[in-house]
Amino acid sequence: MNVEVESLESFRERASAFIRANLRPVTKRTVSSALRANHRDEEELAEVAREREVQRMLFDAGLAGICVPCPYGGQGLTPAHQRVLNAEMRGYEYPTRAQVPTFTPCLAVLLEFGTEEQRRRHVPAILKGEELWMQFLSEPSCGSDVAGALTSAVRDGNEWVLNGSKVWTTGAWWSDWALCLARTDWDVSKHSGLTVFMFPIKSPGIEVQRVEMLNGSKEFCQEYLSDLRVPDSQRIGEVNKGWTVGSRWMFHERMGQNSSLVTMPEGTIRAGGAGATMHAIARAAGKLSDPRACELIGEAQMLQLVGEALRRRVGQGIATRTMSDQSSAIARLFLGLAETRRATIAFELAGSAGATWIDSDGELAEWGIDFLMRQAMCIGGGTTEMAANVISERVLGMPRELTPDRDLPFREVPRSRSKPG
Amino acid sequence: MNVEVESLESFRERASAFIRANLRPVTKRTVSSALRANHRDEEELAEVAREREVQRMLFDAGLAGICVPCPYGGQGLTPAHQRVLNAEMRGYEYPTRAQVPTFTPCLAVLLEFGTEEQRRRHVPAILKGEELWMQFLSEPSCGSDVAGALTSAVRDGNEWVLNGSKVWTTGAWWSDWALCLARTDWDVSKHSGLTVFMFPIKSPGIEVQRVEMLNGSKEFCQEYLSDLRVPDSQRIGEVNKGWTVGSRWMFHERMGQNSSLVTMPEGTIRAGGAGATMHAIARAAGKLSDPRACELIGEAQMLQLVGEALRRRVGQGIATRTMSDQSSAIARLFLGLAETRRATIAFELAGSAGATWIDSDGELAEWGIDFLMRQAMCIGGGTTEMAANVISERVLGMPRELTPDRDLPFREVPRSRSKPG
Amino acid sequence: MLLELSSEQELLRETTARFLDANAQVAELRRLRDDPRGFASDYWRRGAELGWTSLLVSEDDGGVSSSSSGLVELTLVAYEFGRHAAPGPLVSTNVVAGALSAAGAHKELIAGLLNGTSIGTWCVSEAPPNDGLGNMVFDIAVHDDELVLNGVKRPVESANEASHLLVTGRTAEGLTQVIIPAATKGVSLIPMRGVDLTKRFSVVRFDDVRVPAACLVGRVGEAADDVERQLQHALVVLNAEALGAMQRAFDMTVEWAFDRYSFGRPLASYQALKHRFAHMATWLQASHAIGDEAARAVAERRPEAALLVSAAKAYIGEYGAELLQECVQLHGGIGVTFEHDLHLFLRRLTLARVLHGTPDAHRRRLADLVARKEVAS
Amino acid sequence: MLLELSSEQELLRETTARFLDANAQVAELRRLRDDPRGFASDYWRRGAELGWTSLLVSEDDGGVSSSSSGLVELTLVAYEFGRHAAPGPLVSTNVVAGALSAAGAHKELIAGLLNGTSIGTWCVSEAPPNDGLGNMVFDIAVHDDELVLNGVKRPVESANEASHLLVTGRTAEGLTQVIIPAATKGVSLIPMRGVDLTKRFSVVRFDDVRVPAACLVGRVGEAADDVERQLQHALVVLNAEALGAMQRAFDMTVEWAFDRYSFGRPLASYQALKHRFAHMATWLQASHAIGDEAARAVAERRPEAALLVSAAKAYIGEYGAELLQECVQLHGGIGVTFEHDLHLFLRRLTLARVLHGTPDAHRRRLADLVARKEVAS
Repeated sequence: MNVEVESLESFRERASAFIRANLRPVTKRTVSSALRANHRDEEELAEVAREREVQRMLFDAGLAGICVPCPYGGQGLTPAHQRVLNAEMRGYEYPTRAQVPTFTPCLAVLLEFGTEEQRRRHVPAILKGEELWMQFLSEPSCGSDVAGALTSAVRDGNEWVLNGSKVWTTGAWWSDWALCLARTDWDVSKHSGLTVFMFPIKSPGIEVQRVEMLNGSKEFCQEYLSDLRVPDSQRIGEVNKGWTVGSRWMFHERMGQNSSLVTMPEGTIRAGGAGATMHAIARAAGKLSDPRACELIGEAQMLQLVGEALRRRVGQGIATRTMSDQSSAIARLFLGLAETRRATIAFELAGSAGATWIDSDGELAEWGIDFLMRQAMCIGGGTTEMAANVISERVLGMPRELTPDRDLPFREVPRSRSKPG
Repeated sequence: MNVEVESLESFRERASAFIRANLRPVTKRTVSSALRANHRDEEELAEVAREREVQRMLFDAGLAGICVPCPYGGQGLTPAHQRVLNAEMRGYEYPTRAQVPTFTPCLAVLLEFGTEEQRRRHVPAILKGEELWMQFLSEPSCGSDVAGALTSAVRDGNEWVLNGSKVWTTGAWWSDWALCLARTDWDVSKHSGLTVFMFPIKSPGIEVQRVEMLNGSKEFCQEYLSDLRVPDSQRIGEVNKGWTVGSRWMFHERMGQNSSLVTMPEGTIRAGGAGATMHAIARAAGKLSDPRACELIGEAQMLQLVGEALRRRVGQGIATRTMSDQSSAIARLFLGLAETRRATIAFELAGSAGATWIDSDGELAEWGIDFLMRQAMCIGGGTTEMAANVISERVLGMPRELTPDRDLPFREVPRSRSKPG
Repeated sequence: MLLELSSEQELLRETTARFLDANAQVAELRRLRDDPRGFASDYWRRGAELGWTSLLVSEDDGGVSSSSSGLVELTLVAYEFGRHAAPGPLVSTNVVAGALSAAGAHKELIAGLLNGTSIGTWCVSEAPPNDGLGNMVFDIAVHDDELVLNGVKRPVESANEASHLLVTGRTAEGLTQVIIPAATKGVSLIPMRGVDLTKRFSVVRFDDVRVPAACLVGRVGEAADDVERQLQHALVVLNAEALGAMQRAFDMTVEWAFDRYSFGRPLASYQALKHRFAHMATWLQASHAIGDEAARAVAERRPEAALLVSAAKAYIGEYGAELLQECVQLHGGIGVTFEHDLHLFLRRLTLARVLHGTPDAHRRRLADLVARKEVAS
Repeated sequence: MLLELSSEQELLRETTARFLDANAQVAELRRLRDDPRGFASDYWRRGAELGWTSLLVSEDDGGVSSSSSGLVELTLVAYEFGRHAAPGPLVSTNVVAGALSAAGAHKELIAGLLNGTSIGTWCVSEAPPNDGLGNMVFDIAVHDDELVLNGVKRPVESANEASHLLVTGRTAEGLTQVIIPAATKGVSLIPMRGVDLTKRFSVVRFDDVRVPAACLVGRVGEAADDVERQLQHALVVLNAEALGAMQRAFDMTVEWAFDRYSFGRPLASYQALKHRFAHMATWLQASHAIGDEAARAVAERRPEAALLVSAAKAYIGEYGAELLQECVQLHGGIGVTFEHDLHLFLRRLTLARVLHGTPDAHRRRLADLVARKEVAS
């Protein structure tokens, strides 16, 4: 079909008018620090509620799901329109939690593999902010090797019975639906016995437990599925073809903020304002005249600017097909290392206040906690090691690592020193 | 046999008396820089001559080959005596070039695998400074994989005929004898077809070519062996058992300055005086009051002190069997990285003079050349990558890397993309 | 840690290790997380009976330090503290005990420190920007037979538990030290938050604190050498504690790499990880090496002691913390949870990196020491 | 380099690439090693005919830079210079041509620069300790209708070949610039040694060099903005040249990793090396990204241009040189020989790292720029 696409200009005016009339400007704040504990549950829930509200407002204003086809409640526009929206939203509130993992990978997977009925039911609900999704992907037993999932799904008439445990779901305790990778056949090779399901998180048979991080934060959860019954109509993709879905799922996850499904106001990625933050710490430490401190401030500022430029380049490169889809791993690797470096710089600038502080230290306080959590930036959302594998093997085309589990029936795969198959 | 061993004290007095009476104190000089070109051949030859002379003096004074058994002209003393000698020689000239590779690995290999006759002929000659040895080990084709040698030795009656090429021999152009690893059987697996030979370097059939490094230095050589005839009496170890010799050979090479066969005046390892050198550069650059420069000076000094301490600890640990023999790879890895870092620090302190300079810049000049040659410190004498393999696999006992060539007949081993076996 | 221990040394290490196995279990450490004191006085008293606080005190004062070996033995206790992330003001109490014993006064207080009934701590560090080494501004004024203290010290270890404070400050004449009861009028504490689960620190304010000359440790304006000595003691003990934590975390992570399988292979079989373990092993051995050499040099009061101990602090502070972070990374998500033990040691390293001078500060101190040598020569 | 080139841009890049393939072959570069000039004037003239020196010059002055795109196109030429480690004073001549054209004077000289018969170079940097950004001490005195220059500039690119010198210095009023014939009385050169095979630099002394006011470029004491603009131009071109060298070395090394077998496997199959390639690929893409953004920002005179161009120089200077060293390491011994080509690009990076401000200097400049913004806001 060949309908007239809204011009970028009229779109910009429309978006800009709505935003300025309806959204709240974000108050200048320091770098969003690594999972600090000082965030109370009530605050969290209030923010979630407001974000659902904002998502609904965007939907009603025709600004939700820019690149989602119209039949599913989206706008059927182009990545260029999404970029315009991101530019116009600079400095305004937006539904952070709705973006990842709801819009990508979950919504992306639904669009790609969901049945017409599944799409029509869930996509609009997501665009209206009624459904926040989580990915039930990682398991305690298999870290980066998500295809090694042990969660089992056994068919029972028109239903499936799921048992197992999933972990590292951010905020499953306030989310609605889950996309879940489960094993439906143990006698075939690892990748050939998987199937994908979706179900409401608040179902009998799902127990959600908060995971306490070393800094006291409890934003991650672990879920225990015991005899969870899921109707076959909530299966996504074919039985035992779950890895066809899964590999695209992981691709959409890696795309993260580079996905054209994601709304991401310019200048609001984590690294935002690094230089200014470091400057504030150094000032509080009375070190602005110390060349060593200046060097560190400059390095943080450099990493921020380079990181933003790289993210844009990779996004553009993938969009224009001048770069492989897998190149998003390059941005991920850079960001992980830049963020850990920034946490270290802040810790160093804080001097002796890095390890012990009092609240009245203001800008000097708390950086030791971020330092303790530093590696979270290189672990969460796919480790930097996995990113390095993807870059060397899929971007540079170097030989794949040996995977002895590839062709074994899954039940015979070595799983640990104590269970070497 | 149970003879009375000389006490450390009397040994110390004897050594000290000789040294002060006969050896020249070394004039304070800056860090031995990475293979600088500014060393003329005549100077080199003069130094070699003097070192042979000093070695002879040590021999006559009963101070050569402290840990070498008496029958071969050594002193039959202990590593403790060697340490005393190293301490007493602090600040005095010593035969640098005679140590590595002549004393270790070459002399060590002779003692371990040579026939009685071979030992009696060569060991005394080495101790007298009459024979400087080189290792013909690396080949252009096989980098770190020395057991992949392509140099062939074919039996012809009582002789062997060698053809091939060896490289990375420091100063083969002024050396006397070579220890050479060659392939004597191509139809068995890589490690099963090797044999070790020794022969004079100035033989018909050996052409020695100087290799020019990117900085103009020509201290390394490449040798071309064409129909070189070597009597079977100069074979070391059994035919096709060359890797038994070779693996110990490489171990002795890794021991390097930690070997008790090596005389190494304290405070004269490469890193000697790093802090002072960096201080001098910073002074010449007018940066002594710049905290950033001070930090770099301090880092260089730290790396020197830590490196010396580590070398002593590893030496002691191996000597007392509290550490695995393979632990010398730890010292090697540290030294390589510390040296490249030091070259970088010097380059940074030199500021704009790092890239372009005039002779009158004095302490500021030339550091850019060292920076260009920086990686030589992580390549020469076994790469840091090989050291990391040894540490992880032989010290920590982690699984070995896959070596597809291990069990193939050598002629079928893949050697390059163009010759994948 | 030392490559070879004498049987006495091994006994001391072993006793401490067994005591901590029993009394500093991870469950206990987690429990102490919310305890304002961070350790039980009974725990400390019993530890003191094992000799924890006696190793820098001369025999005349009831200690065991006849020879120069006391400090080296103390590193064995500290090493076990690190391996267990154990609670207790080991550094400060020993520094104070050693300082008092060296000054040859305050014997009754020393006795209390020795049997663990008293705790002494050292008020030396100051707030940024005076947190660099030796930029102390704390004021001590001499009024005929009285000393008047004014200023703020932070962080001060276990100040809330301490019966006495060893305070370092400046008089017109130079560095001066006094030992005073924590309860002295004009002394006030603000408890600090921090990265460690059990170590407690405070900001200590001194407002016109007046004490008799009898409180002096050493002579007015002549404390520079003593302060340097105390700093060296503190650094040696801190480094040994860090080493214990590094070794423990490294061992845990090597085990994990053998146990944990990914894609049908143990993590330990992935070369990219193997090489990172090789680098970690190198950092660890290098830290052991410089830590032990520095300890020996300080114990024997060798001229290069200052250089070596700063090199050790700079190296261990930098690479020790990096090693711990690598251990976290190699553990993946579980490594940043409160449930896993790894962070107990990461916390200890993070603290050790900062106390008594950051790596940066010690690199600069090394440069100063080099400069002095160059000027001298 | 830009992800997508317009057909004109691709034509420009392609023409330069083909010219350099033919006229800057590695054998030629090795030959020039001992040539005091470093390039043949004929080579430069023919390059100029391709437009190498016209991209910062306005159309009125005979250049092609009608729009803001001139600088971006110049980065394509510079990129090819880097990929070939090509000889020639591309940075300085373009900076001078751009500065003169902007000042709207000295048209005949501009014409010479455009057709390659004249070479102009920029005398701006000074010897340590004044080699940081903006610590210039060079003195320009105003005597009624004359200007008197005193001081030393180094390193000055191709000063031995230059017909004219653009000199930046200080008068009482502030930064001031003059363009003078290299042959002016009182100007003397000392040739410098350096890391690059073909780039030549000199120390340029100015002893009481007296020139007429007509030599002024811009107004006395008001050159600060022009100097900043020239610095930004120099940095953009330098970065693009570095990028070309990085890309070339990286491609060579990837090829090597596939070709070279060790223990029966290609180097490219070793995970420890694969991960290092992954990091190198990341540094390379990040360098392309920030280099291009900085070029565009400078071309369009955007307010963040100064920040971006210093971030680019700091990043490319640091990681570009590290990338080259990694390439050397992965090549092993052959990588440090004169026979192998790798060092041609390592030299170019080593030079680019230092010229117009080390990474350190640009990190500090970034901190200053941040500070100014913070004070302003």
